[in-house]
Amino acid sequence: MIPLSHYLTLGAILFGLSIAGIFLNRKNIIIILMSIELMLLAVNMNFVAFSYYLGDTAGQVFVFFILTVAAAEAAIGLAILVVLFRNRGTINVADLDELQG
Amino acid sequence: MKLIYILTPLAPLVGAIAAGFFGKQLGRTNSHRVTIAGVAIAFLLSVIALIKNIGGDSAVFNETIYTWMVSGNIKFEVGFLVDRLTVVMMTVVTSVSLMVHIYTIGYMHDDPGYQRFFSYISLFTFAMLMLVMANNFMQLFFGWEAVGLVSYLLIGFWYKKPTAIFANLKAFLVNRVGDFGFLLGIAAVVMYTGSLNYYDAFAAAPSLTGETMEIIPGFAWSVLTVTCICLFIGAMGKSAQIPLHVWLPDSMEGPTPISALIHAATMVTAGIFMVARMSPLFELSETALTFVIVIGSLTALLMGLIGIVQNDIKRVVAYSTLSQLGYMTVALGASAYSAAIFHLMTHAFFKALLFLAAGSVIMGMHHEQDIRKMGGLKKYMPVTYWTSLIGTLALIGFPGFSGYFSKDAIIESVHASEIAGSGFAYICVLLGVFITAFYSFRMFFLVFHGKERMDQHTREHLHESPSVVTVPLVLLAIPSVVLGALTIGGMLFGHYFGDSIFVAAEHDVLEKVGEHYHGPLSFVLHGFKTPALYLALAGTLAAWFIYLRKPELAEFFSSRFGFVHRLLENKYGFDDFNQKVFAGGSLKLADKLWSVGDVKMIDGMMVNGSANKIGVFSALIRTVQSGYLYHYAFAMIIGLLAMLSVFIFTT
Amino acid sequence: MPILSIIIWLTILGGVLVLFVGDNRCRPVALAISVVAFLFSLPLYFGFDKTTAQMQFTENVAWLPSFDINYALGVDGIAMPLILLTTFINIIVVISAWEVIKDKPAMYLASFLIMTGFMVGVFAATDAILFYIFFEATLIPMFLIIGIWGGPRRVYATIKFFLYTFLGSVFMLVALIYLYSKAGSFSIAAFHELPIAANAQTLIFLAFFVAFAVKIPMWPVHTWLPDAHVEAPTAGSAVLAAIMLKMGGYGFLRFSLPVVPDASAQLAWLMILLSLIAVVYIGFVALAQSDMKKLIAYSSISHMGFVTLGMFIVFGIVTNSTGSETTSHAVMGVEGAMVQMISHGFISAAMFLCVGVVYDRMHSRQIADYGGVVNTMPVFAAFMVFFAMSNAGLPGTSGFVGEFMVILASFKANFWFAFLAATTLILGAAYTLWMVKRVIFGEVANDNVAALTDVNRREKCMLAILAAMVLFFGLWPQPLVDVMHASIEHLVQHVTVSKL
Amino acid sequence: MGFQVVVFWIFSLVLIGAAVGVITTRNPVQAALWLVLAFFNSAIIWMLMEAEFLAITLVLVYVGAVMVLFLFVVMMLDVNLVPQREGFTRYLPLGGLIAATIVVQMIFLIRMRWFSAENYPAPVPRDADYSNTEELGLAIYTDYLFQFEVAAVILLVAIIAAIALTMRRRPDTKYQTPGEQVKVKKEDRLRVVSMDAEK
Amino acid sequence: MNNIGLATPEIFLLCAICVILIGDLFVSEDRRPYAYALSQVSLLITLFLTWTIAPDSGDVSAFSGSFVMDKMSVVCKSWILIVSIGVFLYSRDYVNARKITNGEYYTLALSGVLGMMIMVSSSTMLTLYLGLELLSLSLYALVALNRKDARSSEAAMKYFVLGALASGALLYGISMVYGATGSLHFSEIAANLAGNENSTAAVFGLAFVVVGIAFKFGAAPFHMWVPDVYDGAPTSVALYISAAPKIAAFALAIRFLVDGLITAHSSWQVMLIVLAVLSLVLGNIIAIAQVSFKRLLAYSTISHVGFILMGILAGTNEGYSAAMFYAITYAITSMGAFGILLAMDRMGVDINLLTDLRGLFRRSPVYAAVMMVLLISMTGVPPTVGFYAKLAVLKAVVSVDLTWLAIIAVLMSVVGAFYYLRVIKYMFFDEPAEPTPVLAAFDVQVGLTLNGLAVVWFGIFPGMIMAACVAAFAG
Repeated sequence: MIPLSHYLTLGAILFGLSIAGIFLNRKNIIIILMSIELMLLAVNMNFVAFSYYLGDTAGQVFVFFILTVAAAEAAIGLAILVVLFRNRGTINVADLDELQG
Repeated sequence: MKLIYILTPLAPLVGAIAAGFFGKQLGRTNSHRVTIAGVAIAFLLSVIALIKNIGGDSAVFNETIYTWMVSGNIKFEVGFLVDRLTVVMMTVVTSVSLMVHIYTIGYMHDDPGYQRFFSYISLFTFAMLMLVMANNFMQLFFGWEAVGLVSYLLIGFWYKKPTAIFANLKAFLVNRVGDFGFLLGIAAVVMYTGSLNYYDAFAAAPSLTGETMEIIPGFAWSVLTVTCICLFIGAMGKSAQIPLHVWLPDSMEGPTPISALIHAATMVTAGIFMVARMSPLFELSETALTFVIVIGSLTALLMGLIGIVQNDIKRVVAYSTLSQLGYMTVALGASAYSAAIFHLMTHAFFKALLFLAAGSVIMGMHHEQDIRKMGGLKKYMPVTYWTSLIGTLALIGFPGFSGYFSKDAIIESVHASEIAGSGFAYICVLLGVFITAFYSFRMFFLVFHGKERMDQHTREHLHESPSVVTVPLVLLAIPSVVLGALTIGGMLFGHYFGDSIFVAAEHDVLEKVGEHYHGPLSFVLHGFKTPALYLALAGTLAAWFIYLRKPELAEFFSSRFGFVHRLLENKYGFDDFNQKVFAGGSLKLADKLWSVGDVKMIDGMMVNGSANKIGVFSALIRTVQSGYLYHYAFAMIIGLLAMLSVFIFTT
Repeated sequence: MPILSIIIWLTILGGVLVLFVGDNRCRPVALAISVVAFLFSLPLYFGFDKTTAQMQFTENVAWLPSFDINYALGVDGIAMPLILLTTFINIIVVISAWEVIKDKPAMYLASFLIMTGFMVGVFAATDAILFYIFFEATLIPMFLIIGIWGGPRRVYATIKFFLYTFLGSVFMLVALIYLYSKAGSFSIAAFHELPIAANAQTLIFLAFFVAFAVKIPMWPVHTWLPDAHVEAPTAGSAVLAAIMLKMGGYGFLRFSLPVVPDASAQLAWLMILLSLIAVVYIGFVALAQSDMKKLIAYSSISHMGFVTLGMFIVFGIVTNSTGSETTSHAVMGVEGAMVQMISHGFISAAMFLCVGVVYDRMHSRQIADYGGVVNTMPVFAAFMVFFAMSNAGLPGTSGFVGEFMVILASFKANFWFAFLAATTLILGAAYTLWMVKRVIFGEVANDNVAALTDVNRREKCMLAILAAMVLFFGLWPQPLVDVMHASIEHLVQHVTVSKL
Repeated sequence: MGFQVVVFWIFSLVLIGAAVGVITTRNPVQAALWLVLAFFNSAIIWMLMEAEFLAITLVLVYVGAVMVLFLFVVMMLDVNLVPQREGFTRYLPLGGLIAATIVVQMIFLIRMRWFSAENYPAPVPRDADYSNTEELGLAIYTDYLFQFEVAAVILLVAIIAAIALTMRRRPDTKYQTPGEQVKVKKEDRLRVVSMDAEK
Repeated sequence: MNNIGLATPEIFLLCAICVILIGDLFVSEDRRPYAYALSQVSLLITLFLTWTIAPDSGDVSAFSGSFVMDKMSVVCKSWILIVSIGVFLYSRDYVNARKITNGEYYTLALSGVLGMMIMVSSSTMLTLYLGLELLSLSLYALVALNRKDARSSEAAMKYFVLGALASGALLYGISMVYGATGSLHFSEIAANLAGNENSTAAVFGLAFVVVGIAFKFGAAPFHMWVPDVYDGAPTSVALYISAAPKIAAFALAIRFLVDGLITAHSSWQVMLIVLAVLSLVLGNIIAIAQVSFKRLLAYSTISHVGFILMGILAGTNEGYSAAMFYAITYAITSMGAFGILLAMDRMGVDINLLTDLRGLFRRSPVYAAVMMVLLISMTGVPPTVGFYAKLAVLKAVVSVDLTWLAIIAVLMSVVGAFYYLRVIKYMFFDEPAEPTPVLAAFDVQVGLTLNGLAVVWFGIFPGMIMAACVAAFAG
């Protein structure tokens, strides 16, 4: 049988990869958005695992809502991306430096 | 009696206020009337007090007028102590002052500051009376400073004259140096005796003889010595003793010779009076007495020497004043307080006489003060000439003149004194006699005899001064001649001062001198057996020979002994030294402290420095906010890492 | 009748009223308010019970129960004279601004009135937070007064002023809160009775020290003062010197000494050292000034050195004394400090107003631009010389009294304290009279001086009132010392008892 | 049981690989596809934990909708797909170290006794007729009704926001409004001006 | 399912949002003051409803315990609504001038308010998360709403990415807390942890939760979005973000840390100390170098967050109420400061640089005076409310023997005083570039004046707010 900690470790690794993706990526915002999705996946993994091992539906319900929110978030994020691209003609992360100091 | 004593100082004060604040409304004549009336009242009251005192009713008046302040256990009061010492001083002060007032009418006749001047001199009289009549240290200090203030105002009376306003600042500051010591002395008295009142403090003083204090760690100093020396520093300032004498010659910048007179005849004697008043303290410390006698003898000798090379008529008189003050101080140091007061009194009159005479000469010469441009004035100004001669003879101690008695008493006292330093002092005062005679007659001859060196215009207008000038001269000449003979018996040897001056038995030199005293005449005769008289005559002859017979000799000496001459002309370099080291040094130090300490260190480095540092730091860490998303995210991740680490470490 | 509240709120609300009255009619209104406020403060003196050290005219209203803060007012012999001084100077200030301030006079006068209310509050508060509130609140009007009506470098000066004093006072705030956490009350009286451990005392002392040392100001945290004084308008300088500095001295008396007596005793050497540096060092620095206001500002610092000296020699005196004089001389030191504060209030205000008088005419504060003013302004010159003399501590003027007492008392603590303190006799005279010499005396220096007109009635009246006060307290300080005696004696006895 | 372990290991390794792919690939389209792969894998892992409904939702919602949206945007924006990654390698050591430290700390904490099998024993497998969907549905519409409504509002906000941000009415676009055209009168279009004759 | 009535204010607000949204379709393009009016009316009604249904005593919950109405939530909601009314008032003309699509603007803004209300009333982690997301998503959209402005969209992008990262971290924390305690309800979490000695290791989710909270507050080092967003977002949105969400963030922190994880107090106290000190130092010091007023306010916000955190980390009821007081009064103050910036706005030209404030005193003394009062309040000088806020926090911190922290805080507020004074300097001591007075609508003038007066009034009588704050945490 697979112990809980395996799932949690898997979640932790995914989480770590996603944050690495966010701050190591210097070029493309879309990939950053994807990293965020990956992070939520890691969290979901945790919730599902806990839900399973605790025998409690609450965790799964939480995942359900996270999925909903994630979809909404993706929509808004991409909308902002589109607006940004229209204004700037680029989605290069390194070009977003007009606001600083 | 109380009313009399209150009125005495108040009368001149009222005059001063009237002339000072309402001078414009009163007009010139009324102003001088008011002030003279005030001083005249004071004079009359003083005389009444004097007569009462001499006339057997020697009950000491010692009462508080009002309580100035009470703080802690210490009462600060304003009150009068009138004893025999006081009445003498009161009389001297008011009489000289009255003369000055009268004389001023003539001397300042055309001055626009006429009322102001009367106000000042009346105020001075008030302050001086407060000083001498005080029964406590605080009031003494008040009068002390108040006369300083008036002297400041008087020296700078002609405020447009750069030298005058330089001199008055100098006078005030040098006096302040003295006051500095004086105040510390007062503080010592108050703190160790617990009272500001003379009698209480004197009563407590003997118990302090054994007490010591450590000013420099490891060295125990007698409290009384410290106290007395501190007090004497005050006297040095006011009575112009070396090295605090430097203000006095400069103070001649005031309207001559009125303010000079005040400085010479009355105010400067405050220090002498004060030490005499403090005799119960000084008597307890031989060290302090030695200090006093050494300072006094140095002043007496060195200042007289400078008088030889001065060419300004006022300055010669001024240096003679310094020298005479030295004599008085020597007397104090020798515990001959009565002799000091006695000399103070006689000196007040004959020096006033000399100053007024000098003033008369100056007026006649159209405000020319250089004696090299005078000569042969005898025939133009006979009254002035004869009164001057009397004054000069009194000054050099010609037998029979008042100065003779007082000076000789001092010399004898010093001779009899066994205090450390008295031997040195004796030599100094003897030499001083010769020098005094020399410079006094040098001036006298140069002014009144010999060739007429003034220009044509001046000569044509030369005439005797008006009677407001000459009358005081004559009036002053009388006591200059007779006062000494009349009062020596009572004052010196008749225990006139009684309890107001305390002399320890082992110091009582006047007692010793008095053993040989058998009346003024024998005192005069006795003078022929002492070197002093011959030295005085020698000085006179030398002056006559050098300045009248062979004027070229003067040239010869001054070129032959150029070094000495220069030294004397530079007044031993005191002025230069002060100017360079104290004035210049202070300014330089001030400038450094300000520009380096305040501006650079505190403001530059600490205040603005830290502000700038923060600003620089701010601009620097501002760049952390680079605008790059990944940097922001990175910061957050670091934060997350920190939070995790905190968690791990705290659990 | 809640006299203290009436004074405080009369001036504050009066200030607001002046703001609404408008620029044209603000002057008489402001004068009326300040006079009424002064009249209201007179009962404090005449109804004062001199025999007790207790707080009098007390008021106590629960203000913020959730903070344990009370609106508690009261005066003792230490606070009362300062309140009178404040309301008195306020009148002078209003007079001084009469025709001089042309830009937004209503706001100017309102600032002063409001500030007066705050300053009275500082001296009247018996609740620590209330004290702090008033203490800090005074910064704002002064900040604006310097910043809006000040000279060319006003911005630097006013920000420096604000930050300096703010920096000091925040430490005090922490100390007050700490004391509250131990005493469970913000009442100052409770702080006085609170036993505190040695280390905590030291820290609290330092916190108070920073606050009050900046305010008073002591070397080396004094550099805001010359700048602020120089740039402030005349009345601003006057109030700053006359009253605001006193808040520091008052703070030492009200907080540092009684709340942490052991730390005060332990660190008295530091305070004395800094005080003497203030007297000597600052005396020299004043000598180097070429700007009249700066010179007077430095002289203020130097004179304030006597205030702190007088307060902190208490411990030295007590160790050196025996028997009945144990507290007596210490009391004299503290009373000297108090007298010095009051007297300096008159003299420094007068000095600044004098400079203001010529500044209004010449628009220069440089000593070098003047010379021979006496020729064209004889009455003014008389005042100036008089105030200069009192600044130099001439007996007969109030400037002498405090210094005299402090020097006397400090002799008991240590000869050298008295020695160094007494140098002010020389230095004070040197810088003041040297300035007088260069400004007042001499030939008319230039055409500008030649064109000067003498003081007008308003200025004459203002200076004469101050001169009368200076002279009065110089000739008879007893009424002043009388009222503070009981309180100070109580204070000295309190601080000589260890709290450990 | 052995089978489950094998499945877990295989799919979780692929999942990690896919995740690495997402963050390292140069091409956003490829990244999206890697992400799709990651989602599929995790769906299967969730199946292991009897979360069937969520597994299906993940695929439907994410792969079916969100990822398509991503790809759509990528295509629409037509961004220059020549990404240079010099920055990546330059900051990789430090960044990687930090990320690794966090992961190590997390795993350290996860591996502590608290999350061990004693505290979290493996649950008994459910019956075959257990409906994960039904249970979730019951929960969502009873206990989590409030949250469900809030989630709806969130979606509403997302819709409004997306439209408000991206919908463009180009000012230069010309529309015909037949109603206006019909209403037009001669006076609106034609103005008759009377002029003086030319001289 | 019972007690649905408890959520009446939220339900009403949601209905109002829908009405505004739909009404938008039927109103002509040019001017739509109705959206503004409706929003204000609905906020007022919501406020009224909040007060009417507020329980007299004790906590009342609804929706299976996922929604709670306690004293704290009533106070927080009231102030969120009051502040929002002011925010809407101040931003009206700005929004109109820029033709930022009106209906959507108000819909999104109201959604954000709804999100905040849900946050403060939530008693489970799930509700809290959803409320937070509702707020955040509205804010992301609002920041980007000025579509033609590149700076806005850049700010929105940064805000979005970092916000998503933060909520990811928060979610991870939630999952761990859930796993460790087996419940999403704060009360159960607390009960579960209290009876479980060695469960501390299990709540390492705490670290992640703190990250989420810190981000929402804008505490350093999770503050990096704050200046860029304040700077880039339309001023009206910056105003919005700076005011009410601080109260919501406070509620977020209290719900998680106090209601849920109080047993881990010793851990999160240290974390918050780190955050508070960093926020105080960085916020105040970097603010000095700013030339943009909005950025300056952003950094000042960061420093004030440090103070709010100090109150929370004290871990006592006194501290919580102090922090609450701070958050509320800061919201009022900050609102006014931005309000004046908005009032100075002239037909679409943003007022942003400090130099734009030059000579405001000569132009419009009242605004300058109000602004000065607000800045003085931020500095913490009496008699303004900012002083009491600081006093309360410092008191709380000192009473738990963290005096050194108080000293750092006051030192930093001295640094802070410098840049506030600089603003006052520009307004009062400098001459204006253009002498024209500031023209704002009458109601805005009244609002701003009241705002300034409130800061003084509550400075003299802070008891009114303070009593409510104390009561919220009493017993």
